[in-house]
Parts: sequence; C-alpha cells; structure tokens
Amino acid sequence: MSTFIKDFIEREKISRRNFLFASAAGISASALPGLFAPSSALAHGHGGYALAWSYRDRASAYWNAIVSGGEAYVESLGLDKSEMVNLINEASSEKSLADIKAFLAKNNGMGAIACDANDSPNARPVVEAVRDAGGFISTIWNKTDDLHPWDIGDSYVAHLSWSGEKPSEDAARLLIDKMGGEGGIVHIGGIPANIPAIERLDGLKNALNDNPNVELLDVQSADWDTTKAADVMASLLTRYGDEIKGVHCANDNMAYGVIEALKAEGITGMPITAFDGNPEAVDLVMGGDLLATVFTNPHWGGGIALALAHQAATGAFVPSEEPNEHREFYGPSILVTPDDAAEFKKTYLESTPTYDWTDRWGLSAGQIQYK
Amino acid sequence: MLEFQNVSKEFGPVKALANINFKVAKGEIVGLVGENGAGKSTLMKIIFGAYQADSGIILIDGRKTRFSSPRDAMSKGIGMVFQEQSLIGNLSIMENLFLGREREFQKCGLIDFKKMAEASRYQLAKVGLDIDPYMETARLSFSQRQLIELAKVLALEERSSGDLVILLDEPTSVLSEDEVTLLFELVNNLRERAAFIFVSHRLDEVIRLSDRIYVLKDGELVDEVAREKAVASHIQSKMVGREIDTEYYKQDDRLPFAPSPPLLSVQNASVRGRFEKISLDLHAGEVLCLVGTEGSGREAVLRAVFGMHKIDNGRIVYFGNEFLKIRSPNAAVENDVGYMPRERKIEGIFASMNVAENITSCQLPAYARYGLLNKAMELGLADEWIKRLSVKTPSARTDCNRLSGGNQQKVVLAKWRSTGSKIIMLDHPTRGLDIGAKEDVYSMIREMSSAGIGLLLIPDTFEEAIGLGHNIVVIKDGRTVERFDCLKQKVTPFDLVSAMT
Amino acid sequence: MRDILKSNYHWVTLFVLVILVGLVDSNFWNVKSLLILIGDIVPLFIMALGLTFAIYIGGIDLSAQSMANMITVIASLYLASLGLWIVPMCFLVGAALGGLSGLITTRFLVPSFISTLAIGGVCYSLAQWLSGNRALYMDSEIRDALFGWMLSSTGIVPNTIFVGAAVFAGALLIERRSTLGRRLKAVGSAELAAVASGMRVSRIKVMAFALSGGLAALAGVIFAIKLSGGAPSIANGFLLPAIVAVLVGGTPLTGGVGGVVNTLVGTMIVAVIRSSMLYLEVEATHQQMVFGIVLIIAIVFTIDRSKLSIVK
Amino acid sequence: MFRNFDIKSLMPIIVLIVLVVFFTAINPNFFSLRNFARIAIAASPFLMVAIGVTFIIVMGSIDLSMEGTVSLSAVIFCFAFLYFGGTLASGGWIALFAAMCFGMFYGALNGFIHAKLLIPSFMSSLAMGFVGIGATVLLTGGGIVRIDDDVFRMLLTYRVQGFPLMVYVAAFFLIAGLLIQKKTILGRNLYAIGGAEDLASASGVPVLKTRIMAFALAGFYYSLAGILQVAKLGQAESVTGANLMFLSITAAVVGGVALWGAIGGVFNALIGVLIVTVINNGMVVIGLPDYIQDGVLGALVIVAVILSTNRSTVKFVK
Repeated sequence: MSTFIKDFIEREKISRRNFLFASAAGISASALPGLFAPSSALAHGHGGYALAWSYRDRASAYWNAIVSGGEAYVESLGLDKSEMVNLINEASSEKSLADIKAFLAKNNGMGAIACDANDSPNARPVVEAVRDAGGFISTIWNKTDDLHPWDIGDSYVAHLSWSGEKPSEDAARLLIDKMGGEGGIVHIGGIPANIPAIERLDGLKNALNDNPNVELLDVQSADWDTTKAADVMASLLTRYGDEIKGVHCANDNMAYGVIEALKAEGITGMPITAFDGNPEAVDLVMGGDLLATVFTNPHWGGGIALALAHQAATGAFVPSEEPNEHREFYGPSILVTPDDAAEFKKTYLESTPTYDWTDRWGLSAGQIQYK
Repeated sequence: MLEFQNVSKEFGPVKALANINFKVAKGEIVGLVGENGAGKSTLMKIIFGAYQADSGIILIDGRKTRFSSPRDAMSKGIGMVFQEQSLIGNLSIMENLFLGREREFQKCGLIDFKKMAEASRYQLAKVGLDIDPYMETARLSFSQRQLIELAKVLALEERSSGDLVILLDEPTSVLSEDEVTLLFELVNNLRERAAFIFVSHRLDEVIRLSDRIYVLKDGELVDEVAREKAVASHIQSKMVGREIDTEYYKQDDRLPFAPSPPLLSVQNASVRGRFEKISLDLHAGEVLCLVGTEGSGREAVLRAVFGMHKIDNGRIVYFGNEFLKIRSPNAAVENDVGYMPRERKIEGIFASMNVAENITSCQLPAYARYGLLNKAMELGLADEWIKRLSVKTPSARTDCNRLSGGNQQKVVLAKWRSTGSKIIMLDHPTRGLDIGAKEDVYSMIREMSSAGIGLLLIPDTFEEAIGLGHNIVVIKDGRTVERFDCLKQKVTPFDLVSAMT
Repeated sequence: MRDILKSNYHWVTLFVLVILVGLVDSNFWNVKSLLILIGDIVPLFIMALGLTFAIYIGGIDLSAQSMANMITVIASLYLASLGLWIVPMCFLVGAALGGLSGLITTRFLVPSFISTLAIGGVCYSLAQWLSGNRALYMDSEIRDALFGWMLSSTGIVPNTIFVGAAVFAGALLIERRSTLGRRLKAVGSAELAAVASGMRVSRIKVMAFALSGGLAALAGVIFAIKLSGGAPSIANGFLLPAIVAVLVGGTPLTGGVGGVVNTLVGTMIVAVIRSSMLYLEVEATHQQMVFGIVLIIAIVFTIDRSKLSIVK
Repeated sequence: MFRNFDIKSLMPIIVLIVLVVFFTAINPNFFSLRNFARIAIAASPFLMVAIGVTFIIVMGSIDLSMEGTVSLSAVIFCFAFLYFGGTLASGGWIALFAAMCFGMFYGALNGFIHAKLLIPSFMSSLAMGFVGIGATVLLTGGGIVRIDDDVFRMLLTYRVQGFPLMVYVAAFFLIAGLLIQKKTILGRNLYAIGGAEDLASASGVPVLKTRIMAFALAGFYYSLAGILQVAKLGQAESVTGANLMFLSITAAVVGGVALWGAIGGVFNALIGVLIVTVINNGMVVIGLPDYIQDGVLGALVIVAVILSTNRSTVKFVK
C-alpha cells in the first residue's frame, strides 16, 4: 500500500467512522451533523476576518493540495485548520458566486477569500461582490483579460495564475526529444474553453513550430476525465495506429487514462507528458510510465492566495501601494522528469516544505502577460 | 364453505360494513347486489384479503381463519375475477395464469417455461380454450381474456387445500350478450368445482345466474332472496330503500323528433380494420343507438365522427354542409360536435381539475381575451350548469376526483351542453353508475333530445337502447346488419340479440 | 385544516429550514443577506420555472443547462450589435430549440428525456462552435449602459429580484390565467381527456417545451449579464439543482400537479439548503452527502403522496 | 416476447450495422479486431450500468443513482482490495465480493427509500446518487486510489481471442442478466409490474419486495461496473462513475427499451450500449472535430430512437 493511501486512510479514519455510524444510525441522525455543534468562535483570532477558500471540488489531488496550502496558512496564524471555510462550487459558476455572497453575508462582509472563479467570466461578479461587501479576495486561474485588481481597488488583492504555455512547451520539447525529433503526436485536451486547456495546447504548438518533422495528428478533448481519455486514446489508436509516437496530455488525470489505454494494447514505452504534478503522476514518472509532468506547487499557491487576501485585510500591506507585478503574477512551475522525480518527491510530496507566508512574492514567476 | 359472522369494517368515522353475516356453500352461486357505496367492494376486498375486517369472524369449512393479503387469500382458495380485466398485456398467457406463483415452476432458480406451458394447457382446457400459452395476452379478444381470467382463478384448484370460492366482480360489464351467455354456461358447468360469488350491477343477470341473492345497503345486508322468489323490482327497492319505477327506460317519455334534414350523415364510411361501409343519419332531437358486441366497431364509428379516426372510404357530412371536413377532435369541437368517451376516468374528466375548469375545458377561447381567462365568467357558467344538471358538488371549485361517478358524468355532459354542441355522442354513459345516477343520466338524455340535440348513443344494455333510442342500428363485425325504428315498432332485447349474433 | 397543511408542506419545509439554520447562526436571519441570497438564485429560479412547465405536463427538459450555456455565448457575441434586442432574440432562440425538442417528442414519440438531452448536445456543440471554444466577455460599457440597473440594488433589494419577480409573475399569469396554462394543466392531468375535449395536445406540449427552452434562455441571458460574459460550459451545474428545485417544491414528475408557486418555494429550499452548509459549518468533504440526505428528507416532507396513485 | 416478432424490434440492430458500415466506409481501420476490442473495453463497464438501469426502466421506474453507486463501490472495492493485501492472490478477491455486496446493499437502500417511503424513483435515486458521490468524496478525501496488482489487471492486459478478459467477464454477466430477465421470477415480475402494477399486485406479486430487489439487482450491476472501471483504469475516485447517468439511460432507450416500462430488456441495453460506443469511437476514428461530437451524438440518438419506436402501439409519450 502506498504511503499516500495510508495517509489518506489515516486522515479519514475519523470521518469514515462517522460515515459508517451515520449509515447505521439512519438517515435522520446524520442529516445535519453540524446542527447542534457549538458555533465556533469565528472571526476573532484572525484580525476580525473570516477565511475562506472557494474552489471546484474535493475530487482531485490538485484541489486537495490547494486546500492543504490554505490550511497551512491558517495554522501558521495559530488557528485550527477548520477555521478556514471551504466553499465548494462543484464546477458551477452560479454556486461559486452564491456561496461567496452567502459567506460574506454570514460574516458581515468581514471575509478574506481565496477563489478560483471556475469560469473566467465569473471572476468579475465575484470580485465586485467582495468589493461591495467590504471583504478582500485574491483569485487564481480564471479571470477575464480585461479584469485587473488595480481597477477594482484594494478589495481585489491579487490574481495568481500559472502560465500553462511555457511549462507545457518545455514538456512538449522533452517529448519531442524522446521521440527523436520526428513522428506523430496527439494531444488530449481539457474542457476546450478552459484557459489552462487553451494555454497548454498553445505550449505544444509553440514547440511544434521549431520541429517541422513532428506532426500534430489530432487534438481531442477528454474534459479532464480519466475514463474519457482512455476511450478517446483507444479510438485514436484505431485512426492513427503506429503513427502515434507520443502523447501530450493537458493534465495528469487524462494521462492516467491514456497510459491504461496503451497498457490494454500492450504498448509500452510510448512517451507521454502530463501536467499538474500529482503524487500518482510523480510515481508514474519515477516508474517510467510517464515522461514528465509539470508541478505548479498548488500547496504554495493555495496558501499564498489566502495569505495575500488575509494580510491585505489585516493591513499587513496595502495592495494599491504594490506594483502591478505584485497584483497579477505567475506562480512557479517545475518540470518533473525521470532524472529529478525522486528528488522532487522527497522535497514536495513526502514532506511539505514550510513556507514563509510573509514572503509574498518570493516564488513569483513574473507579471502575467496578455497576448 | 366460506362464512362471515358479524364482520364489520370502519374507515375512520365511516362505517363501511356493519355486522355482515354471509355464507356460501360449495356448488352454490350467490349473488351480491347493492348500489354504489353500499359496501360491495369493501366486502369483496375483505374476502380477497386486500382489507382486514375490524371485527367478526371469517370461517372456511368451519375453521376460523383470516386473510392477511390477496396472496394469503389465494392460498386459502379464494379467487377473484376482476371487473377491470386483470391480465397484463405484455406477459404471455401462461405467465398471467401463474402470476405470483411462478415459484412452483422454479428449477435451480430459473423458471421452467416448458413445464409452465404444459400446466397452462391443462388449465385452459378447464374453460374450453385451445390456445398457445406463449401468446401475449394483449393480442387476445375481450372474451378470450375473460375466459383466461377465469382459468387463472380456477388454477388455484391445484394450489389450495380445499375447494375454491370464486368472486366474479362485474364480469359481464365488458362482454356482449352472447359472450355473457357463454360465460354463464361455463360458470354453471363449473359449479360443482367451486362456490361462486357474483357481483353485478345488472340485476337481470344476477337473477338469471344466482341461487341466492344478498342485498347490501349502507354497509348492511338488508335482504337475502332465493332465486325462485327474486323479483327485480323488489330487490331494487331494497337496494335503494324505496320503491322505484323499474321502467326507468319508459317509452312514453320519448317524444318523437320533428322531421328535419340530418345533422349528421355517415355515408358508406369505412375505417380499415374497424368498420366498413357504415351509413347512418342523425336528426335534430333524435337519439340513435348503436348496438353490437364488444369490438364490433361501434366505438370506432363515434371516434371517426369526432375526427379521431381517419376515414378511408365514404364520407361524413355534418349539418348538411358537404364542404365541412372534420379531421381532428379540435375541428369537431369547433363545429359543435361533442363526445363523451367510455373510459370516464382516463378520457372523460380531468380528475385533478375543478368542476368549472372541466366544464370550460373545450371552450376556453370563449372565456378568454388575449389568451387570458375571465375566471368570474367561467365560474358563473359553471354555477349555472351545476344548477341546471343538479350536480352534487360543494362548489364549482371542487376538484372532480372528489365527486361521485354519476356527478362526474354530469360534469362531462355539462361540458358539452354548455358549448352548445348540436351533436353529442355518448359511449356507455351509465357505465358503472348506480341506479339513481343512471336515472339522472336518462332524464338528461331525454332533455337534450327535446332540446333538439342529435344524440349518438352506445348504450350499456339493450333496455337502454330500447328505452331511449328513436332508432337503433345494429352493428356486427364492423357492418350494419339491422335497423329498428322504435317509434314504429316495439323492439325487444331478443330482436337485438338475434340481429347481433 | 389538515388539508391546508398538506397542500402547503413545501412552505412548512422552507420555514422550518430557515428557522433551524437561523437558530444555529442568527446572521442567517439578516434581511439584507437573505435578499442577496434570493437575488443570486434568480437565474437558477428562472430556469426552474421553465422546467416546471415541462414537468407539469409529465415530461422533462434536460436541455436547459446546455441551452443556457449556448445563450451566454450568443448574448456575449451579439450584445454589441443587438443591444436590448438581445433579450427577446435569445428568448426566441431558446423557445425555438425547446419547441424543436417538443416537436420531436410529439411527432416522433421520442421520450422528452431523450429528445431534450439530444438537443442539449446540439446546443453544446453550437456553443463551442460559436465561441471558438473560448470564454467570451461583453463590452462592459454597453453592458453597464443597458443592463447596469439589473446589477445594482434598490434600497437593500437587489434589482435581480425584481427581474425574477417579473418573470415569475408572467409565469404565474400563464399558469393560472391563460388558456395555455389551463390547457397545460389539462394535458398534465389527463392527456387522453384533453384529446377528447378537442384540445390540440401536440401543439400544447410543444408550447410547454418552447416555454421551458425560452425561460432557460432567459436564465442564460441574465446569467451572462451578471457575469458580463459567456462560455460554453459556464452554466454547468444549473440543471440538477433546477430539477431538484422543481421536485422539492412539490411538482411531481407525473404531471398536472404543482406549479410555478411550488417552484418558487422549491428554489428557495435549495438555496437555503445550499447556504446552510456554510452556516452550519458542514465539513467540506461531507457537504455533498449531507445535501443528498437533506434532499431526501425534504422530498419526503414536500410531496403530497395522496395524489399519486402508483409511485413509480 | 417469446414468439411474437416485430420488424421494429430489429431496428436497433439495423442501426448498429448501418453505423458500422458507415464508419468502415470512411475509415477501413474501424472494421478490425483491434478496434472492436477497443470498443468492447470502452463498452464493458458502461454495459453493466445500462443493464442495471434497464431492469429498473422495464419496471416503469427510473434510477439516477448510478454515478454515485459506481464510484462508491469502485472506491470500496479498491480500499478492500488494499486492505486484504493489495493482490488478488493474497485475498483481494474478497474485495470483489465486498464491492458486489455493497452495490446490492446500496441499491436495496435506494429501492427501500423509493418504495417504502413512496418517493418517486426519479427523485429518491437522484438524491441517493448525490449521497453516493458525497460518500465517495468523504472516503477518498478527494484522492485517487490505485490498484497495482498485475494479476487483477490481467482483466485488461490478458487477451483471449483478441479480447481482454474483462470483456468476457462483462459477457458473462450479460448472459446472467438475460437469464434473470427471461427465466427468473424476479425478472418476470419486473415485466408484470411494468405492464400493470396494480394488477400484478392483485395477482399476488409482492410489489414492494420486487421493487426493492430490482434496485438491489441494479445496484449489483453498478458495482460490477465499478469493478470493471477499476480493471480498466487501475484506479478509483469520486468521478469514476461520472457521465454514466444520462449516457446509460440514453443507451437503453436507443437500444429499444421503452421509458414507460415493460418493453425491451437486457439485449436491447447491449445493442444500445454498442450503438453509443460505436458512435463515440467512430467519430474520433473518422476524424470529426471534437466540438461537434456532442451535437452529432445527439442527432444520431434521436434518429435511432425514432427508427426503433413502434409508433402504432404507443398512444402518447411524455
């Protein structure tokens, strides 16, 4: 059993016991587990501001790492990690906005929020709602290009993103090298309209510009989904057969599906690259099933996004006094390759580095550029 | 062999059955009559195990027992032939026969269909049917299905320890006269194998078949009559608690209609597979009855007139206007043709809508402006018709599912009357109604006739046809076989039966 | 008395929930925050209103979410050129596509479950094609000029509530006072009787799906205006809550019972349950499960089962 | 059903053949054993779900809990597999039974809530689906549970006659499903209830019990889908069952199962699943751009259902 799973079992033992108890005790007993729990002493230990992270779901390692970062920041304040409120939008922009407003209402506007708005157009109403309520927010990933923190004011502390293009390009170059500079590539993409999906495909295309002997055979979307990626990959094998010499995936989850589809065919050694740097993916890189993945340090991202919002709220710094490169910046990306995977795993996964959350821009990879 | 002693049943404050003492012996056919709401169905449900008695004793062959469920009752030899047929159309004959008892044919968890088919043939032979047990019942005729119902109940013989008690709940309501005769013959032949309890609205049939007749009124058994002494008028008075005029289809009330050009003229019309070359004329004030067996195509004629079936040949002329074509129910309604279908609950009323909404349902534009309804006007109309037809309802805003069958029927009639329909077609308008409600329907038919409305009627019984119709058209196998002019000649049920068969 | 209670279980459920949540955290009872809560649920509510008409006649509309997705794209693309006309145009597009599902259902007897799902697939493809698979954003000046009022408040009342109320009033008018509403009720409660009363049942059903599509489109427009942009997947997560809102309100899938008032209550129940996760501090990993369980309990309370003969 | 024949009931098969011919004409690679094996792999877990829901649809109800049940039983399978040593040889086979038992239990619970509490199945199963996914998130904490046992993964990697073992497993349970449908009391009672519930009840069919058993059976098939998903992907997570809800019902209907009950069966589910999988596979194989695939699938589904509906027997449709 991998340590990863052990960890999870350990961590969730209590909740699982609750679950089993709930099943046994019947539906009603578990209906409102928090109902009679004492209302926690909110909004006191943290400078009057309640803390929240708004994100997609708990169904992937990526968001779990984001959350762990946020919790690490909360703990660094000397608080229990449960003081951070989880606003889960379940991939619904509408719920995302509604939850944030409800959170602000609950705390009379005294909220410091980190948020991924789920779809870029959703970012504007979210930050406007926070501004109007008097809270503070920093966003990651999704926002429209015309929305800038400095136009909104101090409430919109910062936006953090990861350029998918450059790391994806690096991964693609690695892939092309491995293929010997020629042959066909297929790209398995995310939900097509998502910015990360677009950027990661663009990165691949950049790399292809310098490699005329490599042909991009097909681009198919698998909606970030493992099962769909496996089925799409199988179909692509029928269409292109041996022409496929490498696979470029827009995230780890889809790469898992691709690996399994190839395994079913008895194809080994096909170079595949992915994105996200999840623990399983890193293991696969170490095991040689995956050529590379890109680690974006979601733990740090999750922590720093919340730290920025909270520190601005408590007055530790004034956003409007910071340069633009501190209001919109890229997070770090690390290409994980077989050479450094073991080392990487030791540093980032088996132990979590302790970050100094007051070093706000220490890992910044520069101001966000728009095309 | 089955005996009830002081059985009572209450539903909340309502006493459904009080101190019922009732018995039936082997080889006996016992009739059970009563008005709707008298407690017949409650009594039957207790016998069949669907309800449990609150107090009293039930004995089988002298031993005390109780029926906890239909399943339990069946295992103790109680079988029921349902009013609405209980065969499931998408299952085969044999599956229907042994529904709920497939376990007997189980081998290693699987059903042995060969064995079941064999057993089915044996059961079907009991009712004289030679038919492939693998066939889906949806493909059978009504009377075949009725026989299979009976076979299904008789199949309990091998299963229960003692002899059978068979409940026949309105078994004839969907059968034509000749089929009824066949059924009665069969029941008589089977009498040594079982005891029968025969429940029917049709008093004449009950008298014809039963050895003894129990009369139920307001949850109590008010009389027990031997066949020899059974007189319809006497039983009826017991049922309703007063002497009533048995000649409720009296001929004298029928006024001759004034001669006029026909409102409706069906000329050599055919609908493939349903009827062929039917011709009939309907005049203002005329009641024209269509008589025939089940599946003879009577219903299809009505539906064709109403625009629900497309005519393949011939034509239908409405109001003497040869250019008026009606190809949809919508067009029929717009041209003052009304239709009261047979399945009241499915096609007649909107159960979850109130009386007013039901009455205006086919003339909404008349109560609307710019697509918006004028509710005051609507309620006014409803109140007027509730009064005119003396519909028993708390108000015009009461949902129709809270009215009795007869009142529901009045609501449907009010719907067509209030639109000013000039032709109204009635398919079994008195089906399932008790005597009082039937009388109401008859007087309404006469009233409509005298108001100059042309009525095309499919009657429930021959008596209705003879009593109400000015003219009777007998249809057999989709063709007109005989016409009777009731004003000129005295028609008897015998005439009709001999024409039909 | 019991009857009155019975037909108002959905109201009772709503009030019990509001009171329970407020007892745990009295901030919940803050009128202003409740108004904001209601204001935010308006797009979902409008979609649920549309679905009510489809469910009311015993069908279902699974295309609503994809429809709204597509409309956010269309609204973002054509706001500049069409101005205010964008609203009626989107409504018409939605109604046309909804009507198309209805036509497929009535004409070819394809269950609405399938036809609307399939039309939803078509909408999604159209949205992807029209948007070039990118998130789009509106020209904020034009948006603010035309629809800025919708995003501000009157006093403490968010203006979206007025929009929702207006649409609700319209839907209520259709249901209660129009011939169409009456016909929908007739078709829902006894389709064959409607035929025998001379109603053009197919046309009425097509209208129900057209209304559903049109209102889903309207929800899309309002959502797009609110977000100042659109994307082919931005309205994801609308469909199931909208269906749940209709059902929890007490409009069962058997048709003929319930209506838009039920949906109003149902939508608020969903909103309250959702935000109660926050107020009751339900742990993140528990939330979805608790939502499901509370939902079952709410449905148990709100459905008037006496009107259902056989429960399928 | 036994000896009655109807050309319309053959339409789904004809649609399937036409699709295969069409895709082959555009790209001959489509018609190859290797591609059929790929289609079979994609179809296997999907088929189990479709068979499960077919039992429910035939009964005249609907089940929307499959996404939750599949995910939850897949995750339970993985946890149990790892608990019992992490290999099939060491006792991982117990996990197979654990997962199947759980699927049955969860299905029965679903059926109980529906039939006993008198909640229409659409709503109760939808809510139970939420609960299932929620419980999966709770169990995994949002992570992935991987199974690395080579013996268990032979279901995917070991081939007989060109097809992986999991395809044979699916085929086995397909045949079992057919037997249940045609030859067992439970199976026949489903048709009785779907045909006329009140009449079936009056004939002594234990409706409540049958309903709960039907949902338990469906839950059992969902758990098989969960296990096959793990066999196919080597992992389980809370989205393992994603997208299966609408797709499986669509497949059943496309194959000729009538949503109003009593018509069609397991075989129709098979054809429907093959049609949907072949379309999905074929669209990629002939090189259709991904953004129009949803629309094309929708249009083809409508056409297939139109062709296979026997309009003469249906009065109205909702």
